[in-house]
Amino acid sequence: MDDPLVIAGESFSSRLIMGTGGASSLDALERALVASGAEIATVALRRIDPDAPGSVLEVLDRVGCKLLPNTAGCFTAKDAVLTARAARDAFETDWIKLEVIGDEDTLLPDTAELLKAAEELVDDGFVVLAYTNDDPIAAMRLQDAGCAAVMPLGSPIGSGMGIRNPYNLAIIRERCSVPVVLDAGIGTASDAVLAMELGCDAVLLASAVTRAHDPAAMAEAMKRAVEAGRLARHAGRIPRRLYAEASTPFEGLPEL
Amino acid sequence: MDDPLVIAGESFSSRLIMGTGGASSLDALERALVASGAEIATVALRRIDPDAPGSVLEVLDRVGCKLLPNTAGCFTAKDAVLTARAARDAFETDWIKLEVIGDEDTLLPDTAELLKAAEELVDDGFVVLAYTNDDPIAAMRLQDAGCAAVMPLGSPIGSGMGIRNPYNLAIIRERCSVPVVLDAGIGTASDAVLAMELGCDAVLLASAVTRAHDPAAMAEAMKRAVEAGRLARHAGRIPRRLYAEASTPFEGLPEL
Amino acid sequence: MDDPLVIAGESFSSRLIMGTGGASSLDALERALVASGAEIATVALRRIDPDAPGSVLEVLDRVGCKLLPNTAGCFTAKDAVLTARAARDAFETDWIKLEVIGDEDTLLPDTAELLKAAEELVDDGFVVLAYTNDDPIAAMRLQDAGCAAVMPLGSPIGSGMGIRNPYNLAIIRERCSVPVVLDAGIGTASDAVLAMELGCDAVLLASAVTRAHDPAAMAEAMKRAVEAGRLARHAGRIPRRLYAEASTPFEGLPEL
Amino acid sequence: MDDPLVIAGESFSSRLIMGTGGASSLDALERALVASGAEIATVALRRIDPDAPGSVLEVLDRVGCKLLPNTAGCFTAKDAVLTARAARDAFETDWIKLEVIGDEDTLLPDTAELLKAAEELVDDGFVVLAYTNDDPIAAMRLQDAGCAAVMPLGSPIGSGMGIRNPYNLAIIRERCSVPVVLDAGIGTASDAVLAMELGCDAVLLASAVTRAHDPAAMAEAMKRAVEAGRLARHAGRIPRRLYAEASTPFEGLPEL
Amino acid sequence: MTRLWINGSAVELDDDAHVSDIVGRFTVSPRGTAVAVNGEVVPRSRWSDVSVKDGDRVEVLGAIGGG
Amino acid sequence: MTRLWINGSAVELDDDAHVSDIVGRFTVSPRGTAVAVNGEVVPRSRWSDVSVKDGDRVEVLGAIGGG
Amino acid sequence: MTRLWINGSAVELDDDAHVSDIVGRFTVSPRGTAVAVNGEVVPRSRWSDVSVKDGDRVEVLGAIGGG
Amino acid sequence: MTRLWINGSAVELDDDAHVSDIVGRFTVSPRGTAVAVNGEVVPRSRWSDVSVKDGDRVEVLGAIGGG
Repeated sequence: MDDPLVIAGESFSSRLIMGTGGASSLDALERALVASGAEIATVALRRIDPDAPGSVLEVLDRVGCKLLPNTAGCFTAKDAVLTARAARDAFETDWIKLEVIGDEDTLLPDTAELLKAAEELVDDGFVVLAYTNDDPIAAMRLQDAGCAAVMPLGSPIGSGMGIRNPYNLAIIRERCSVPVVLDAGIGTASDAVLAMELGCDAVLLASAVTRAHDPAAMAEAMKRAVEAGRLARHAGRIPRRLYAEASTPFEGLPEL
Repeated sequence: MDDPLVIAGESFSSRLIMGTGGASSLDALERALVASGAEIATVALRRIDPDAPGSVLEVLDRVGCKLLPNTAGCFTAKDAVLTARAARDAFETDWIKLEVIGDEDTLLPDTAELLKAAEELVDDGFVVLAYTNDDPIAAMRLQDAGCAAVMPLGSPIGSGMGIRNPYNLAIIRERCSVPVVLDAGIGTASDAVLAMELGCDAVLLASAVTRAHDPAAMAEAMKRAVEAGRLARHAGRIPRRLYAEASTPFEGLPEL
Repeated sequence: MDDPLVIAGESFSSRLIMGTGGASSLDALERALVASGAEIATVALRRIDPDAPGSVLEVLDRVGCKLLPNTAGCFTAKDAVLTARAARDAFETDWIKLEVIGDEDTLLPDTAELLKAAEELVDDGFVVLAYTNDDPIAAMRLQDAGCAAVMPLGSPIGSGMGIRNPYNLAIIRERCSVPVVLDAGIGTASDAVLAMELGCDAVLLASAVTRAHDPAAMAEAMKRAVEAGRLARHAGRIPRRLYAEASTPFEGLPEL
Repeated sequence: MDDPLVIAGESFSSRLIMGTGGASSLDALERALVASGAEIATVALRRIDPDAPGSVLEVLDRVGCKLLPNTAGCFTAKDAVLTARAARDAFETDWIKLEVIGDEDTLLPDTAELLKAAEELVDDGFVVLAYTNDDPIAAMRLQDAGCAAVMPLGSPIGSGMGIRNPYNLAIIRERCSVPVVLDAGIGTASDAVLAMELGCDAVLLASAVTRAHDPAAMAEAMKRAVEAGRLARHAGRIPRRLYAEASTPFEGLPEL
Repeated sequence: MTRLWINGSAVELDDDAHVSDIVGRFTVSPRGTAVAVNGEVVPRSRWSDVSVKDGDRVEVLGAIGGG
Repeated sequence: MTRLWINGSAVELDDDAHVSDIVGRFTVSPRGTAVAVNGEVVPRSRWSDVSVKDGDRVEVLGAIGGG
Repeated sequence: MTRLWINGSAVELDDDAHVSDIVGRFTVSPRGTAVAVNGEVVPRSRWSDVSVKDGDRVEVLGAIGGG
Repeated sequence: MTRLWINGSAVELDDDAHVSDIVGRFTVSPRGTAVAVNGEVVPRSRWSDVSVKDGDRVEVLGAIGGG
């Protein structure tokens, strides 16, 4: 099935986007990235540490992932915009995963600041993939602001709580025409499948893989999960019923 | 990863067992079976219809599935035992998916009759895979009776309700040492992943695939779902938290 | 609203039945019983302890509760029948809460033994209220055996897990004409309301009250919860919708 | 138990706030209000209809409810502020239930506009009770803006979907010190209990009562539900366990 | 004659009509009633003082059940 | 003539009919086929040996998709 | 002397002891009390009539909170 | 000497130091590196042109795993 993910005119065959935080080593990260089959991976900017052994960039180049810089850690539109500009210069890409958080404990987005930053970055030519909460109104406003993708959370970053409110995601799916990427909260493979079954175009996750006991195995699980969910969405599931519906017919039952 | 499913000493590389009821045609069934990668498929016995076009048996032989005859439609231990014996003669296999149902509307097992039939068939040399409800006590009694596998339901046959009580399945997994096969109730791929994440050794499903809008696509989804769930179970998921856990470190955050 | 609970021809205005295990003192138990408004309370038989201070029987007599002896701790039909007979002699009542458990860790019923015991006790003139799992088939068999009430669990005794499978309870409600009493698993007030909304005729609980931080307050909460759930069931709830339905009309909206 | 709800220095003994939309008649509304025991009820402003039979105001005066005017139907901060000022003049109260919605189909709040309106109205001396979504960041910003209460939704207005994301409500409860009122989405009594168990200070609902088959019965159910939930929250529930915890001791079990 | 809009409908009033005159056409009870003229609330205390003029958009609002 | 029931229908057969004759009316393939006479399975190996008699209830079963 | 088991403990009683004597050692109130001897319930009405003998297993049961 | 702040630490540099000199102290690879001076990004193409002065707050940023 030729069924590419298309964001801002670029096509990808994998619908799993990998975050790169939380890995125990660059080596573990590389093995997980390879197993995941991801074609896009996030990267962050921090004060450079001249003593850091190796570089996440070399890993990502080796694996062949497109870079998706983020603005993690920014609490205001101003900081996020500046970080995005630094990232554009550092990574030579207009793509930005825009994060503007409202609180250090929940890492939940501040959607008012997020919207401001999105508007400014879109004006400045960025391809904005906006990490947002699961509020359909916020998602619609971000789309209207010109974001290339909206990336609602399932639950707080790193919480592993999965998709707390599938109804909101279903509404976002119905209301948005840009790609919807489930970003944050995935804990295990069934969460990723559910995201895709709800109609998300892709899944972005980090901790669920990088902090699993066996990151490469979980990465492979996630790869298949995303594929399974995409296929299942399009295969058209059976309806739910309270009572049974026989799979073996009663007709022709012998009188033994 | 070499991680075979072993039932009664026989090894299988696929952990998806296909039911064959509900398909719109033998052709549709065959395509779904191929896409599923299943190595075991169920088959039922009914009064022979000389005018039936083609035979499910030819399909299963062509696909190369091991036959797992069932006793669907039996309401008593006596009927189920007799049906099992007829199936052994017809299909030249000691394997039997034992079903004894208590009610035509729910198709839920009558566990008291089921246990009686299981005891008699085990005595008679059958390899009994018992379709049961999600009651841990019933599962333990069936294991004690010598069943080769216990096959608890997630929800009623054909209901598509998924796994209504994951806690009971978790208890069954902890309490049983024979293979646990989730049988009945699967509606979509995420249900199958969840079953495997809960520790089931395999998943048996029919309607979810055969009655999907696109059975072959759903079969492929289920194949990957079962693999994803198995991998995820063994990869060791991250814990659930109410609050966030940053995947991008705050350390080194610049003062912009 | 005159809406009595009727079991075996006897009427009760309260639909909350109290278990009496788990209390920190007889005094705490008495205050909780009074606050609960319960008219029926369970009692167990154990080897008499001549040094025990006070007696649960005096408490129950003072509060004015009808006694419902149980057969807790019995693993076989034989033991349960004998215990029931001893209870009839000790408490001068034909009523028995019949428990036959299959396992010490889950305290889940062994429904095959339970059914045997129920048949024998009904024959012997007992009014049998059978503690069972949430299997609709088992509930129907117990009703057919002449039980005066079926008492399915929500989740294991003392687990506080609430109602793990509301679908099974809904099916039991539709399939049984005898009173259905939710017995076991209640953790907090919302669980009790849900039980009643699902159509249960009454709720039996112990640990949720006796082991709460403030048993009397929780008892009062449960009293109101059971009333609320009963009222809500009969008031006819609004349907669930994915989208909104305005409660304030848009008509007449000014142009400000 | 003396446990008043205090908003902006005013005390109320009832923790159920009634919306007044959706009733089939003023008479039905009055009976429901009386049964609910509510001391606060919402009211809206629309173009006056000189032919309207009777007035909701007379009903509310008769029942003795404090008026809580709303700004339902406003899509911008500007409209909401103007509506609030009109309401203050019409109803001689500074209290306002502030609604600024983002979309006619979901009636979900536009939190950016909401925050703007809240800031302006607080400056203007209003006692602002802000209807918001379940986003903890938005709730915190509204509190910081000086709102007297934050009123997160459980699910969309009139949807009857209950509390879709109890985790967000738990976080809002932990993060906000102003009263938290669950507003919107309640479908039946168990939803209201759950809201209170999660720590909400009160529940505001309309359709669940006014559109129930028997509004007065549902109103009484809600009254008890809110009381039950409040009591249960403070009574301190037992923990949840996967396995059982005997309520009848095994000690002293006879050898029969 | 003054031609203006009341609750979205074109209406003609005598010259020198005041807000209070308009309210009087709808209701006798000031409680529960609010008036906005051209997007500004006219407080009840000023209804008798404020006159309306050609082209004014007047909204006369009353209480309904809602929320 | 032998009058018996095959799969619930009344049938007349020549005297001395055997189970194998009945199976032959339905299918040429023994695989996937089972026979019960009066509630007892007749193994395939004995189809040629076992004759049927008046009033017998014969069930001839074949494979269908199910389960 | 009669040697028997009461509630799992070995006890010696005078010859010709009756169930009622045993119950009397534990409680004065018959209500809430039940007795089983060798796995059979002895109804309260017969406590004074039934004597115990060597090796009997007697269970004297009382009410506790439970369930 | 120029006294300024680099990544939050006080540093002394020779007069006439340029951004490119500072970057060179941390890394040889421009890819993955970004520089902001006093809250404005200095594009890589201008590192050699832009000199720093007393009191400047310079941030030299590099790629880390995250997100």
